[in-house]
Amino acid sequence: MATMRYLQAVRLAMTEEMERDPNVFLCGEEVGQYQGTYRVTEGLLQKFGAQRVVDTPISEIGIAGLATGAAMAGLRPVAEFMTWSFALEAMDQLVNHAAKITYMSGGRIHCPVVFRGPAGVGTQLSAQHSQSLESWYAHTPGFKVVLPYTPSDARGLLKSAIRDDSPVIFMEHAGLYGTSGEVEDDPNFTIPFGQAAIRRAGKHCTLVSYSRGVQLCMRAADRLAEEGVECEVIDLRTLVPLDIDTVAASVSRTHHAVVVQEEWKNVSMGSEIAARIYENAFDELDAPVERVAGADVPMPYAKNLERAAIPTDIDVAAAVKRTLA
Amino acid sequence: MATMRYLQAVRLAMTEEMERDPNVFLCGEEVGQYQGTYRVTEGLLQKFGAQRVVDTPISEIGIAGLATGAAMAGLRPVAEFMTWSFALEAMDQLVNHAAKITYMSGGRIHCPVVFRGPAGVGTQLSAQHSQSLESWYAHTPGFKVVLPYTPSDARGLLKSAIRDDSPVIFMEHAGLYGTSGEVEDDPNFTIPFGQAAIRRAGKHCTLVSYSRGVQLCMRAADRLAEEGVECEVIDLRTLVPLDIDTVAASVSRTHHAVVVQEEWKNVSMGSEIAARIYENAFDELDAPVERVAGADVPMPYAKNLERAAIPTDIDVAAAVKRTLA
Amino acid sequence: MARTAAKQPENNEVGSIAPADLIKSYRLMLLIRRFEESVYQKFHENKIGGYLHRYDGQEALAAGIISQLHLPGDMILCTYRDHAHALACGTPARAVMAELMGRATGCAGGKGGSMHLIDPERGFMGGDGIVGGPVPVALGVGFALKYRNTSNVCVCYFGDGAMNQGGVHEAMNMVGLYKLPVLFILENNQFAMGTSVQRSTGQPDFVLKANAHGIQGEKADGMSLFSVHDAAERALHHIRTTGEAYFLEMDCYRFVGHGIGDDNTKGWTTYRSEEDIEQWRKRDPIHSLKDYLIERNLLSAQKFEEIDQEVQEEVKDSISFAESSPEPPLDSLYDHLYS
Amino acid sequence: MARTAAKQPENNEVGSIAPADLIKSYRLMLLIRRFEESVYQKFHENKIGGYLHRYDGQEALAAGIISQLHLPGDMILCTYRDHAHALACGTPARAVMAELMGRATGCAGGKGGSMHLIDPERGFMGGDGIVGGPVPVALGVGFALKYRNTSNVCVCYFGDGAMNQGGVHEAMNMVGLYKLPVLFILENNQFAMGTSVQRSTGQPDFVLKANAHGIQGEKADGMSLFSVHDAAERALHHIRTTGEAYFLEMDCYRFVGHGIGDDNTKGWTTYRSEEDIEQWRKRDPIHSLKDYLIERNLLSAQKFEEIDQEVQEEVKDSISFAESSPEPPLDSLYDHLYS
Ligand SMILES: Cc1ncc(C[n+]2csc(CCOP(=O)(O)OP(=O)(O)O)c2C)c(N)n1
Ligand SMILES: Cc1ncc(C[n+]2csc(CCOP(=O)(O)OP(=O)(O)O)c2C)c(N)n1
Ligand SMILES: [Mg+2]
Ligand SMILES: [Mg+2]
Repeated sequence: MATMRYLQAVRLAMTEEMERDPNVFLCGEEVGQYQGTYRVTEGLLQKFGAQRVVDTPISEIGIAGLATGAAMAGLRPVAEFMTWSFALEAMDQLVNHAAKITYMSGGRIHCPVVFRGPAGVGTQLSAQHSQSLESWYAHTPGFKVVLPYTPSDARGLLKSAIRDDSPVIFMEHAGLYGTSGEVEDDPNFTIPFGQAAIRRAGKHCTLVSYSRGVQLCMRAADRLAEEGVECEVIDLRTLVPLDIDTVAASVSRTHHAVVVQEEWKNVSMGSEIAARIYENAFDELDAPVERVAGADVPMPYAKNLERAAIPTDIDVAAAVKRTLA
Repeated sequence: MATMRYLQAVRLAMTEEMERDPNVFLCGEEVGQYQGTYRVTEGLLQKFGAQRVVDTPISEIGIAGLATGAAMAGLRPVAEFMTWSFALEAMDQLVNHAAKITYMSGGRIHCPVVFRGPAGVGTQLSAQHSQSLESWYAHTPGFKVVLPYTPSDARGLLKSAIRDDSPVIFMEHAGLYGTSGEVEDDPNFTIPFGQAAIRRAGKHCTLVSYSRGVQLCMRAADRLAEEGVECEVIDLRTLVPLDIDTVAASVSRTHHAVVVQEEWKNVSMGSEIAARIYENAFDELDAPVERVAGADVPMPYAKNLERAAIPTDIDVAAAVKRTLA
Repeated sequence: MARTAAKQPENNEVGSIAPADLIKSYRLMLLIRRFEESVYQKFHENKIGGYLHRYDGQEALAAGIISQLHLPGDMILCTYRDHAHALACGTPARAVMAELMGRATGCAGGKGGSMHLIDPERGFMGGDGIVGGPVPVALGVGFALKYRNTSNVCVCYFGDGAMNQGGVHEAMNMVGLYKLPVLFILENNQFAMGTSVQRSTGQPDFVLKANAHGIQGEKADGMSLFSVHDAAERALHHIRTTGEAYFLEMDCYRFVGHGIGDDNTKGWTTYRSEEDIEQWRKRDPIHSLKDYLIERNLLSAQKFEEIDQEVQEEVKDSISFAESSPEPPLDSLYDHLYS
Repeated sequence: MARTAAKQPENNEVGSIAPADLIKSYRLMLLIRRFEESVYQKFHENKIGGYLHRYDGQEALAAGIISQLHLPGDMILCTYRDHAHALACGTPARAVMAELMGRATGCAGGKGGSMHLIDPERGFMGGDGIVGGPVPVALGVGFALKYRNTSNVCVCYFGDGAMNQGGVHEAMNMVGLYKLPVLFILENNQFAMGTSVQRSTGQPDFVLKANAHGIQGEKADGMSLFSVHDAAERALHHIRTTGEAYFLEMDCYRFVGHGIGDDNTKGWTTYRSEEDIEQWRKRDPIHSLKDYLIERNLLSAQKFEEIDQEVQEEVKDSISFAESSPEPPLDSLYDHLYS
């Protein structure tokens, strides 16, 4: 096991998969010569050359089309959005093309493409740059939707994504790039989609989250443990496919659930998880599912307002107390 | 009261508001000379001239920008998307510009724009043209989201939308254009946002829906009434703002709820409505909320598969029976 | 940027097409025409649903270009007006008609429909219901062809209206920048639904738009198989030798309405006059080619009759095949959601 | 399409700008420079957050154009590199700095931040964090100006990298088609982050791209206030007399990194050489203007000193104003979600 940062783990996954399969290539804005806006792709141009690490103009529709078309023609593109906010430019190519081509061709065309890049809120990037919209992608049939929390997951899930024959939406969290963790040595280590991880066991309440939301849950669980409240923390890892069984089984033990996400609350992944918990464990629930989420406003710039708009571990702990009350 | 079709009611609302306020204008593909792809804007070019009924190229980003910028500069644009599927091209302008400009300017800019057009599924339009994505818009702070079911609502809500100082997403249902209903005579009749309508009273189960989903509910309620099951049917009319009070009050009486939508099920408006029902009436519920929705697949073309992918009144009735069982 | 002025070849001009190929193209164009003529009827019989867009008048664009490709190595993308392209790629009329009727035997198993015909084994990467949609995808296909060091070409058809889509510009610029083997075919049939080119663009010379992205191009007469063929031949030669893209603006006309929703004379003459339609019909690519074949004695009256019969048979056969084919099984609803 | 070759005016050339206006512009440009120099420090003191993009080197583009506008009737849109434009519109440095520090007294009440400065009462319709984003909005603003029968102009600034956004092409085409009073200012500072123009476009002459949409344009030297002013004067005259749009490609250079994330020499010399930067710095628009004013005896050494002092004071004052301003009240989180 080596210790590395989340960002390095993402890079390692790409490096290993590019070494393994010559059909894998990267494209995106500033991924090559500039070494990546967040330095995620640092060194890859030098290692793999300009044919396989392709700098693009600022043309998100073009990037999405490049990746989708190349995948349809048999390559395995990994397309980076500099941040996921810019993917808004490319929604038609993503939704009406990448996500649908296999289905509408009756399975005659495969589209093994990964769209990846940083998402998440924070650091005062303000309204147009602070959003991740995983709920949109999860709503759209045809995508698999992956949001890793740990470095090991970032690598293992990205490798699975690149090997997957379907389009994968892979959202890293810019606020996790600097976090460290152990990463397996096996270059063939992958993590299958659709298997949630129990990050902490507990009997009083189930916390369900993904991406940086898991961090809030872990911190809240630490806090609450001091008061004798034991939370079970579930990291979904993939939103599509969704491992509702692990969640429901946990809720059947704890009888209480809090769903946590940094994204906007209304009509979101959290709504779906809550609805599914009820559908799968209605009789087991002793109280309504609590939802902790980002405030339903465009992200304000001012530090204090931004802080108020993004949920914290304190909010999570408070929600646990409400549901246990 | 005059009887007219839904499509005519939409046209009437635009006509009346254009007569009332010279700042109101229409733009979109084929809205003028061609008289509207669905004939919704028929006669308006002749009546108001080319300055106020503006044919555009097939440029959805341009259309959205035209409307957003004109609204920021003080006009009141009504921009038509030929169908809402094509708005996928314009997501950045819609979400990162129209929806956010007021908030991120600290209230210094208003953006009184209406984006409208037909949405909904059916008639074998297949994968790329059969979707409505109201869940995406409802998820995005800054929009008001309106989906009328009756001709009177189509007119009254569209007039409210045009008079509203915020951006409004107004989704008509192509499958309702031909339906008829009574429409008020008062040229100033409007329907406020955020007030659900109880389309049918009943005591056994609450059916919650909007747009053509209400039709399924009404038919299911008819069916079930024959068997002695009395359903209350709630038409939300606006998804944002959401009148959860009317829904919760109804559920408190019926103790059972079925949420119905034609859109994809996963991470959708239906998930949110279900989650909110639990949050607002958990102790009143005798059974989990049932969700009836479109199959989570890109819409298949074949008639039989399409039929299987779109929910019917039979599905609704079956869900009612499940929840009452 | 090299620009050749539009060439309006005489029908009598000796083309560079061998007689046998000419006859093949004639047969194909006739098949397309007869096929298209049959589909509205089937729509009105409720056998076909959704949107439906015919290629009548534009047949030379499919026949004159696709006949020169190396299929399936070369790859083709086009719009929703795609029946002709499938037939030109060699997709059996049966599989096309069955798709239009939503049958399991359709080329997309009934899941695609008229706008989403596809036949990758024959190089046909599909129609596309989104205006401008295929162009960014063609960028990717062209990229893959170059990445693999093939000498293949990606041919991308799109309409005059599509030129106003931003994604088309992004993709053309990237194709120009990366020097990819893409042949752009602008099917300039003068209208996007009811909107004429003059009413949709600030500058109607499409070749200049391609040039602005670093792509060479020229105009050609899309109503003449010869003109289409020759322009495409030059363009393909350019692409295969230099590796760089080429753009052809093909002047043409659709003889019928935009689609099934615009299928009566009353509708389509709100935006174009009967005289205009008559004028263009005089340049019917199939009639001109027939005249040419007759004048040169390349085909006997009897052979014409035979081809006519054959083609009609083929269309009829496709219909009975489709009508007697099963619908896709209901339990296949979730199949192919993922690969 | 009229196209004028890039004009590289001598600094000695007699411009069309009255001395008093020259001095105003000099003061403004100096204010912009000093303001920009202060913001990185404030960022590193943790007083400013988010992204932060400076205009050093490009000041002439703000001063030379906005000074000629009729504010607030004319309207301006620009990118995230927008501090200069706000200051040029007359937004007090206090309100700009307070916005950068996220204070209630900021020009967007602290909700916008560096990329979303705005001041509609002064005609400044805002910066925009999305590359290419302001151009479709400018189409709408230009539409409104024409709809209302004003003789006002909408000025839209955007970068060389933005020219690769599809939405920019859609909007320019529509502006060309509808003949709207929009002045496009392409701030060609040679790079989009680390990507040079040569590496991002298939054809680097931006004027041709505007022409392709039916918009006239020309190139000008964006490093010279005179050149900028004169080109803008011609362009504005063209727009106000014909009602039609105009496009100016302004050659210029940013002296610092793309943004706060690219703020050290090491970073920004991976994509451009120190020599290049040095070469361009020799053309510093503020220095050239100063030299001009000195040569012509238009401003005494003492006056220069006074202006210098004033400007430094203004920046310092803006900082203390901002630092002593309150944060927005926490209960304003949901304010302005709707109008
Ligand atoms: C993005 C998008 N916008 C609008 C439409 C609706 N639409 C379908 S075809 C069409 C006209 C296209 O015209 P053109 O590109 O000239 O092709 P043609 O139909 O003439 O072959 C329109 C507006 C669409 N399918 N996609
Ligand atoms: C749609 C979109 N894609 C990517 C980005 C990230 N980004 C911000 S600025 C920038 C470079 C823009 O370059 P240019 O247009 O030349 O303007 P300059 O920064 O040089 O003034 C990029 C890629 C963005 N903000 N929006
Ligand atoms: Mg056309
Ligand atoms: Mg630049």
